[in-house]
Amino acid sequence: MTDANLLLAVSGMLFALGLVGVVVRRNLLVMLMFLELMLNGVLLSLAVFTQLLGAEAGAVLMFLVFVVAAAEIAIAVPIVLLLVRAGHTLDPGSYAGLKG
Amino acid sequence: MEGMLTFLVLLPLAGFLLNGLLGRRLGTGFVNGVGVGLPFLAFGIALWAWRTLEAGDGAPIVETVFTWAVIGEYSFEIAFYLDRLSAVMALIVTGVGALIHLYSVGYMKGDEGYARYFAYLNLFLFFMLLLVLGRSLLVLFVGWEGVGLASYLLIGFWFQDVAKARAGRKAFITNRVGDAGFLLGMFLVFTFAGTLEMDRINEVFAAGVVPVGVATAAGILLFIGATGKSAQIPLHVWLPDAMAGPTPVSALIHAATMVTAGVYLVARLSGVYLEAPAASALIAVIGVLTAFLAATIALVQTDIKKVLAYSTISQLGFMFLALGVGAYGVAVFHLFTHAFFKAALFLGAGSVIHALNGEQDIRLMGGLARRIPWTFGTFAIATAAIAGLPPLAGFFSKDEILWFALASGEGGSLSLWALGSLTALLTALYMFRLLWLVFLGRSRMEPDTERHVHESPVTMTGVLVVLAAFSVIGGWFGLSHYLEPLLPLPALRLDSALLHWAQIGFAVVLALLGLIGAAWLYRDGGKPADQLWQRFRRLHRVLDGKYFVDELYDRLLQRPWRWVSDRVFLRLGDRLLIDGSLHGLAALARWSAVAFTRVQSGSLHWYAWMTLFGLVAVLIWVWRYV
Amino acid sequence: MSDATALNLLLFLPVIGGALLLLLPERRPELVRGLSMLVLGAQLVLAAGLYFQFEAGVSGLQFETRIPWIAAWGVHYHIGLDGLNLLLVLLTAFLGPLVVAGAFTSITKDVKLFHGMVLFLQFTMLGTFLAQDLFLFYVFWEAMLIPMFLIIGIWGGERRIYATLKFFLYTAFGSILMLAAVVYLAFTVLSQDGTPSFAIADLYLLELAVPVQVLLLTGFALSFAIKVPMVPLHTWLPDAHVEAPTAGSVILAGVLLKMGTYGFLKLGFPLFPEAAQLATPLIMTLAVVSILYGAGLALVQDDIKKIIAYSSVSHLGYVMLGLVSYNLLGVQGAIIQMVSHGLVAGGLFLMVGMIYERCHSRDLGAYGGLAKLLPVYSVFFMLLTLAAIGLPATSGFTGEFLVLLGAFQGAWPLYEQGLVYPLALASAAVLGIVLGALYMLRLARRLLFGGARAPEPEGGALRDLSPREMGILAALIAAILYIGVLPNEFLQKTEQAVIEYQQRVVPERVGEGIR
Amino acid sequence: MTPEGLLLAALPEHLLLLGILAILVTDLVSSRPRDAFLPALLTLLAAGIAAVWLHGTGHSGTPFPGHFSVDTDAFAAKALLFGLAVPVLFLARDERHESRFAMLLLASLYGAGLLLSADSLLMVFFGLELLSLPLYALVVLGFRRPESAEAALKYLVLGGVGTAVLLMGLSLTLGATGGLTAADFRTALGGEDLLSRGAVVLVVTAFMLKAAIVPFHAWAPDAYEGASVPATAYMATVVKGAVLLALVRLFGEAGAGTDLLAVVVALALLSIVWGNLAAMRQEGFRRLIAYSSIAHAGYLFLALLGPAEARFETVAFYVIVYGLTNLLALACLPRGEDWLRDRLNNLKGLYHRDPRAAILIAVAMLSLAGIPPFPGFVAKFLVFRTVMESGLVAVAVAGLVASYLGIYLYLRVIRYMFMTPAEAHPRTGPTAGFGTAAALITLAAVLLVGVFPGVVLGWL
Repeated sequence: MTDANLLLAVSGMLFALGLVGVVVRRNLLVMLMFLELMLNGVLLSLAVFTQLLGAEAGAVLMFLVFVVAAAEIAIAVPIVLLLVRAGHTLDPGSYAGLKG
Repeated sequence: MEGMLTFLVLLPLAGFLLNGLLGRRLGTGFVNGVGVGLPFLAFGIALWAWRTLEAGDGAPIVETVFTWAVIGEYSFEIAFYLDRLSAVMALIVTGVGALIHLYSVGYMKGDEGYARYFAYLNLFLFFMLLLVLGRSLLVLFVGWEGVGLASYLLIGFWFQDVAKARAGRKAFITNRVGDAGFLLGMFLVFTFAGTLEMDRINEVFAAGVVPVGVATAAGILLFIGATGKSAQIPLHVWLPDAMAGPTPVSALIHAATMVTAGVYLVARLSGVYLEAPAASALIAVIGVLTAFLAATIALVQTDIKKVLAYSTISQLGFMFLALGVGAYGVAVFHLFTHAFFKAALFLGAGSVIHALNGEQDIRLMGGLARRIPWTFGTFAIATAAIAGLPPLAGFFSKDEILWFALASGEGGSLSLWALGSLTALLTALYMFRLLWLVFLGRSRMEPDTERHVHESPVTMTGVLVVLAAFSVIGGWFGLSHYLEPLLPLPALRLDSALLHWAQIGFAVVLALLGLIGAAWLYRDGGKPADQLWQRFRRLHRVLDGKYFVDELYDRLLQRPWRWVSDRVFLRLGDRLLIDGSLHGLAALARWSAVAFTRVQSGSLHWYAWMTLFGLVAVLIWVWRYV
Repeated sequence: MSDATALNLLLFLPVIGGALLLLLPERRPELVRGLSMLVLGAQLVLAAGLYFQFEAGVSGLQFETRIPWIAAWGVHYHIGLDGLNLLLVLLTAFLGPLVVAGAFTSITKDVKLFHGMVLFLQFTMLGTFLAQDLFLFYVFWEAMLIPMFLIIGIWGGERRIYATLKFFLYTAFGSILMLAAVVYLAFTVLSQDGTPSFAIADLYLLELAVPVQVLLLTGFALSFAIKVPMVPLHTWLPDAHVEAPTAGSVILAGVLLKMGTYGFLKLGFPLFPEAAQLATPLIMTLAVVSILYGAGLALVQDDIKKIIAYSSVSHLGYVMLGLVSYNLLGVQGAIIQMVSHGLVAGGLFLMVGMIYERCHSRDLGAYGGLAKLLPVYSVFFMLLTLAAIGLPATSGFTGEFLVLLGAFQGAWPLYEQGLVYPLALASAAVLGIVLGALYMLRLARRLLFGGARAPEPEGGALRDLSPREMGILAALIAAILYIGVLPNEFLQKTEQAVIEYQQRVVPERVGEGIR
Repeated sequence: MTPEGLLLAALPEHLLLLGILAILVTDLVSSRPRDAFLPALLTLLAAGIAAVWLHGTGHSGTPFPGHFSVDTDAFAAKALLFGLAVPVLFLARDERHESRFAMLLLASLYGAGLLLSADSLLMVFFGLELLSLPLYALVVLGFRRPESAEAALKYLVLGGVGTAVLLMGLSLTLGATGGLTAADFRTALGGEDLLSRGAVVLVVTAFMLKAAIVPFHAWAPDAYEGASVPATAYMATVVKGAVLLALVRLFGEAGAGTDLLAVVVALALLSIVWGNLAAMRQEGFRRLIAYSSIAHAGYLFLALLGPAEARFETVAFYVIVYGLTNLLALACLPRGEDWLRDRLNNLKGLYHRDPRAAILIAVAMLSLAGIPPFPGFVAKFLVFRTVMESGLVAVAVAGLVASYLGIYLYLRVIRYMFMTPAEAHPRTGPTAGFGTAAALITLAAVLLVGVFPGVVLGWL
C-alpha cells in the first residue's frame, strides 16, 4: 500500500505547489498554468483512488475535470488579453486599481 | 350651614382669579373691591363659623369636599375641620389679613403691578385657610406649599430687581428643605396610622400603640418642616431676606400668619409630641436658642424691617419654647397676641418708610414722633406690648410661656427659664432702641427727605389704630384657658402661687429694665451705644454678620453641590467616563474598519496568499489530532 | 362600531393619514398641516372615547384583537387596552395634535415628509403601547427609532447628525440585547407543549430557572434603562433634545421616554419576577442616583433645552423608584408621574421652542426679565415650572407624592427586618424635591426675572404668544391641573392592572397595600 | 422514469436550455445585433412558473438516479432564484447590452438549476462550475472600463483555486468513502479519520470561497465594483443564494461535526464583523453592497448550523428577503454614467432630486440592517432563532451583537440621502423606464414578504 500513499503525497505536493505558484509568480499566464498544475494534482489523486478502491465514479469525474479545466482556460485567456491590451504588462501587481 | 367652611376657603381663591385675570383691565376700583372686600367677607364668615361652633357644644364641624384618591384600602379625602384651635387661627388669618389688605390700598397706591399684588395676597389667604382648616396632613401640606409659593411670588414681587427675585428663590428653597423633612414625617405617621387625618393620628398615637422611637422620629421630622416654615434655627436664614417684599407682605406673611404655620402644626399634632418627650425637649431647646440668638442679632440691625424680622424669629422661638414644654395652648395664645402687635409694628414701619419715601435705614431717621404722631402712637403701644409691659397683650402671653418654661412637668427647667427671661430683656432692649432711634431724639434725616415727610393716609393709620387696640386688649382673652379642653396645659412640677407671682414680677422688672436701658443707651442718636460697641468690636462684627450662617451654608452646601454637579457629574461622569468610553469604542470600530479595508490591497497575489493562509489554517485546525 | 375595531382604527389612523398625505401636493404645506391635525385630532377623540368606555376594575384586556400573523412561531397581531397602557395611549393621543400645532410655524422645509414622519412615529408609539404580543411589541419598539432618527436628523440643529446617530445607535444597542432575549423566549416558547403562543399574557406563566431569568432580565432591562434613561445610560438624551426640532423634543420627552418605564412595567419585572427581586436594590439605587444626578446636572447647564432634558432624567428617576417599590401606592404614583412628566416636559419644550422661534437662541445668559417683555408667556412658563417642581394641585405633586409615599411604605417593613438601605434610598429620594426646586427656580429666575433683555428677534418687536400657542399651552395646563386636583378617576382605571402587576412580581407581598 | 416523467422533472432546466438556444439562433441568423430581452424574460418566467407549478403539485422524482433528483424543496429554491433573476433582466435592459448578457445569465441559471437538484458530488461540481464560468464573462461584459477586466481576472483566478480545492475535496471523499454520492459526503461528515475530515473541510471551504466568507472573500469587493450594476445584482443575490441553498441540500439531514462547526462559527462571525465594519468606510455603493453581502453570507452560514428540518426554510426565506432588498436598492440607483452613478456622494441630497428613489433605497437599507418593520428583521430573527434552537445560544448572542455593528453603515447611506445637501452638479438623472419597473416589482415583493412573512414561510 505504501506506493499508494507515495502517489497521494505526490498529488498533494502538486496541489500545494500549484497554489504557491499562483501566489509567487509575477506573470499572469504562468499563474494560469499553475492553476492547471493544481488540477493535475487532483487528477492524480483521483486516479489513485479510482484504482485503489475500484470506484469508477472517480474516472467519470476525471473526464469532467478535463472539460471544465479547458472551459476555464477558454475564458481566462481572453480576459488576460483584454487586461494586457489596456495595461501593456503581464505583471498582476500593476493591475491593482480596485482596492480599499 | 353646610359648605360654610368650603365657601370660606374658596372666597380668597375667587379673589385671586378675579384680580389675576380681570384686575388689570377693570382698574383699581374693582381690584380694591374684590381684593379688600373678600377678606373682610371671609372674616365675617369665620366669625359666623366660630359662633356656630360655640353654639353646637364645641363638637368639631367636619366638611368632606371630595375624595382626592382611593388606592387599595387607603383613601385620601379633601376635608375641612373646624374646632376651637382652627377657629382661632382662621379668625387671626382673616382678621389680620383683611386689615392688612385695607392697609395695602394706601401703601401700594400707584404701583403698576397693583392688581397682581392683590391677586397674590388673596392667593396667600386661600392657601393659609387651606392649611389652617384642613383635616388631613395632605390638605395641610397643600396649604403649606401653597403659602410657600405665595411668599415666593410676593417676596419677588418687584421682579425687575434681581436681588429681590433671588431672595424669593432663597425663601422657597429653604422652605422646601423643611418640606422634605415634613414629607418624611408624614410618611412615617401614615405608615403607622394608616391615614393622614390629624385627629385620627392623635388618637392612634395617644393609644400608645406606636413605639416611642417612631413617635420621636416622626416628631422631629415634622418639626424640621416647622423650622423651615417658621424660620427656626437652622432654617431661619430666609426670613430676613424676605423683607425684600412689600412691607404689608412682611406684616401679613412673615409676621402674623405664615410663619406661625409651624406652631399650628405642632399644636395640632400635640398627640404625637405628648408621646415623644425627646422631640419636645429638642423643640424647647431649639426654640429658646433661636429666640436668644435672633434677639442678639436684632440688637445691632440698622434696617428697620430687619430688626422686626429678627424680632419675629425671636418671638417664634418663644412659641416653640412653650410647645417644647407641653404648653400648647399658651403657644397659640402668644401666637394670637403676637399677630396683632407684630402686624402693628410692621405696618407702623411701613408707614415710616412710606413717609420717608422708601428710606429704611434707622440711622438716617429720628425725631419723627412729632411729624407722624399717629404712627408714633401706635408704634409705641405695640413696642410696649411686645416688651411685655403690663397690662398689654405681650405681658400676658409671654409671661405664661416663661412660667411654664420654669414650672411645666413635661420638660420645664431653670435653664430654659433663665435664657427665656434674658431674651425677654433683650427683646425690650432692641424694641425700645428702635423706638428711640426712629421716633425720638434729633432728626438725622437728609434734608430733602425731611422736607416732605407726611403722615400716612387714614386707610393706613386707621388699621394701625385697630391693631394697636387689639395689642392692648389681646391679652385679656385668656386664650390658653379657652383652648384648655382641646390642648390641656401640662401638669406643673412647682405648683406654688407665690413662685408664680414672683416670676410675673420679675418679668415686669425685666421689661422696665429694657426700657430704661434703651432710653439711656440711645438717647441722642445712639452715640453711647456706639461707644459701648467700640469696646466689643469683634462681638459687634459677629452679630452684624448674623453669625455668618449664610456664608456657612453657601460654603457647606451651595458651592459643594454646584462643584459636584459640574466637575464630578458633568465633566467627569458624563463627558469623560460615559461619552468618552463611547467615543473610544467608536474610534476602535473606525480603526478596525481602516485595518480591514487596507487588507483589501487590490493585488491578486495578496488575495491568493490570503486564500492559501485561510486554507492552511483550516486544514491544520481539522487535522490537529493526527 | 364594536370597540375592538375602534382600537384598531385608533392604531391605524396615522397610517391612513400618511397614505392620504402622499396625495397632497408638496407646494401646499397648509393642506398637509391641516390633514395631519385632522388625523391626530380624530385620534384624540377616539382615544378619549375608548378611555371613557374602559371599565375600571375589570382584569385582563379590553377591546382586544388577536389575529395570527406568523402562525409557525405562535406570533399574533394582538393588541388590547389594559390598566397599564390606557393612560399612556391617552397621553400619546393628547400630545399628538399639540405637537403638530406647535410645529406650524417652525417647520418649513420638507413639510410633507415631516408630517409623514410624525404620523409614522405616532403609529409606532401607539403600537408599542397597545401590543400584547412580544414579537409585535419588539417590531414597534425598534420601528420607533426610524422616524425619530429622521426628525432629529433632517430638521435638527447644527450637530444634528452626531446627535441623531448617537440616539439611534445608543438605543439600538439596547434593543439588540433585548432581541437576543426575545429570540431565546421565542425558542423556549416553541419547545413548550401545546400551540406555541407569543402573547405576553402567556409568557407571564413561563417558569424559567432563576439564572436564565437574570440573563433575560439583563437583556430587557438594559434596553429599557437606555430608553428611560437611567443614569449611566443617559448621555444620548441631552444631545438628542438639544439638536431635535421643537416637535421632536416634545414627542421625545412626552412619549418616547415613557417607553422605557412602560417596558419595565409591562415586560421587565412581571416576566422575570425572581430576577426582578434580585435586581431591586441595584435599580432602586440607580433610580435615586438618577433623581439626584439629573437634578445636579440640570443646575449647571446654560442651554435651556439641556436643563429640561436633565430634569427629565430626574423626573423619570421617580417613576423607576415607584415601579421598584412594588406596592400599590408607588406603582400608581409611577404611572401618574409618567403621564405628568409627559405633559410638563412636553409643555416646557414647546415653550422653549416658542422662544427659540422668536430669538433663535437657547443660551440662558442671553435672556432676562421676560416677565416684562412677554407677560403671558411668563405666566404659562411659571405654571409649568411649578408643575415641574411638583407643587400641590399640579400633576407633578400627585406623581411624586404617591411615589415617595409608596417607596417609603415599601421600604419600612424591610427596615423593620433590619435592612436600612432601602429606607435610606427612599429618604434620599425625598431630597430630590429640594434639588428639583433649586434648578427649576434658577431657570425661571434667570429667564423671567431681573433686567429685561432678549436677543433681537428678526421680525421686529418681540410679540407675545399667538392664540394658537396659548391654546396649546392652556390645554396642557388644564390637563396638569386636572390630574393634580382630581386624579382619582385615572387611579381607579389603572388599579386593577397594578394589583395584577404586584401579584406577578411579588406574590408574597400581595394585599400589602390592600390590608 | 417514464419519458414524460423525465421531461416533467427537469422541466425548468429544459425551458432554460430552449431559451438559450432560441437566443443563440436568432443572434446568428439576424444581421444586426437583436436585443434578447423579450425571449430571455419569457424563458425565465416560463421556467419560474413551471417550478412553482411543480412545487405546488408536490411533484418529486429522480430522472437520473444517483445524480439528479427533484423534490418540493428543490422546486421552491429554483422558483425563488428564477424569480430573483427577473429584476436583474430588467436592470440589464436599461444598460445597452446586447443579447450576450441574457444568454450568459440563462446559462448561469441553468448551472444553478443543476446544482440545486444535485444528488452526487459530480453534479454539484458540474453545477457549481456552470454557475460560475458565465459569471466571469458577465463581469467583463459590463462596460468599457479596464478595471472590469481586472475584476474578472481576480474572480476567475480565485474561482479557479476554489474549484481546485473543491475537486481535491471530492477526491478525498472518494478516497474516504469509496463513492461520490451526496450520501457518501454525509458519511464523510461524520467520519473521524484523516481523509474524511480533510475532504469535508475542503468542500466546505470551496463553498465558503464561492459565498465570499472571510478569509476567502478577497475577490468579492473588487468583482462587485468592477462588474456592471445588473451583474453585481445577480452576483450578490442569486449566486450567493444558489451556493447556500446547494450547501443546505448537500448537508441534508447531517449536521456539522464539532471541528467543522468551530470553523464555520468562527469564520461566519468574523465575516459579519469584517463585512459590517469595512462597509463603514466605502465610498462606492456596489463596494458597500459587496461588504454587506459578506456579512450576510456570515448570517447564512450561521443559519446552516440550525437543526436539519429548519435549515432549508431559514436559508430560503433569508435569501428571498436579502435578495429582494439588494435588488431594490440597486434598482433605484440614479441613472447616469456607470462609474459615476455608483459614487455615494452623488446619493447626497437624493431625497430632494428623486424622493421616490430615496425612500425606496432607505427602505432597502433599513431592511438590510434588520430593523423592524421591514422583512430583513424577520429574516434575522428567523436565523438567530434557528441557531438558538440547535443549542448554540452563545453563538446567537455573539451574532446579534456583531449584527449591531452593521447598523451604522446603512444609516450612513440614509444620512447621505436625507440629511446632507446635494453635491454641486450631479450628472445623474432619476431612475426611469425599466429601472423603475424593476424597483416596483421588488418593492411589491418586499412589502408582501414584510407584511405576511407567515404566508411565505408556510409556502416554503
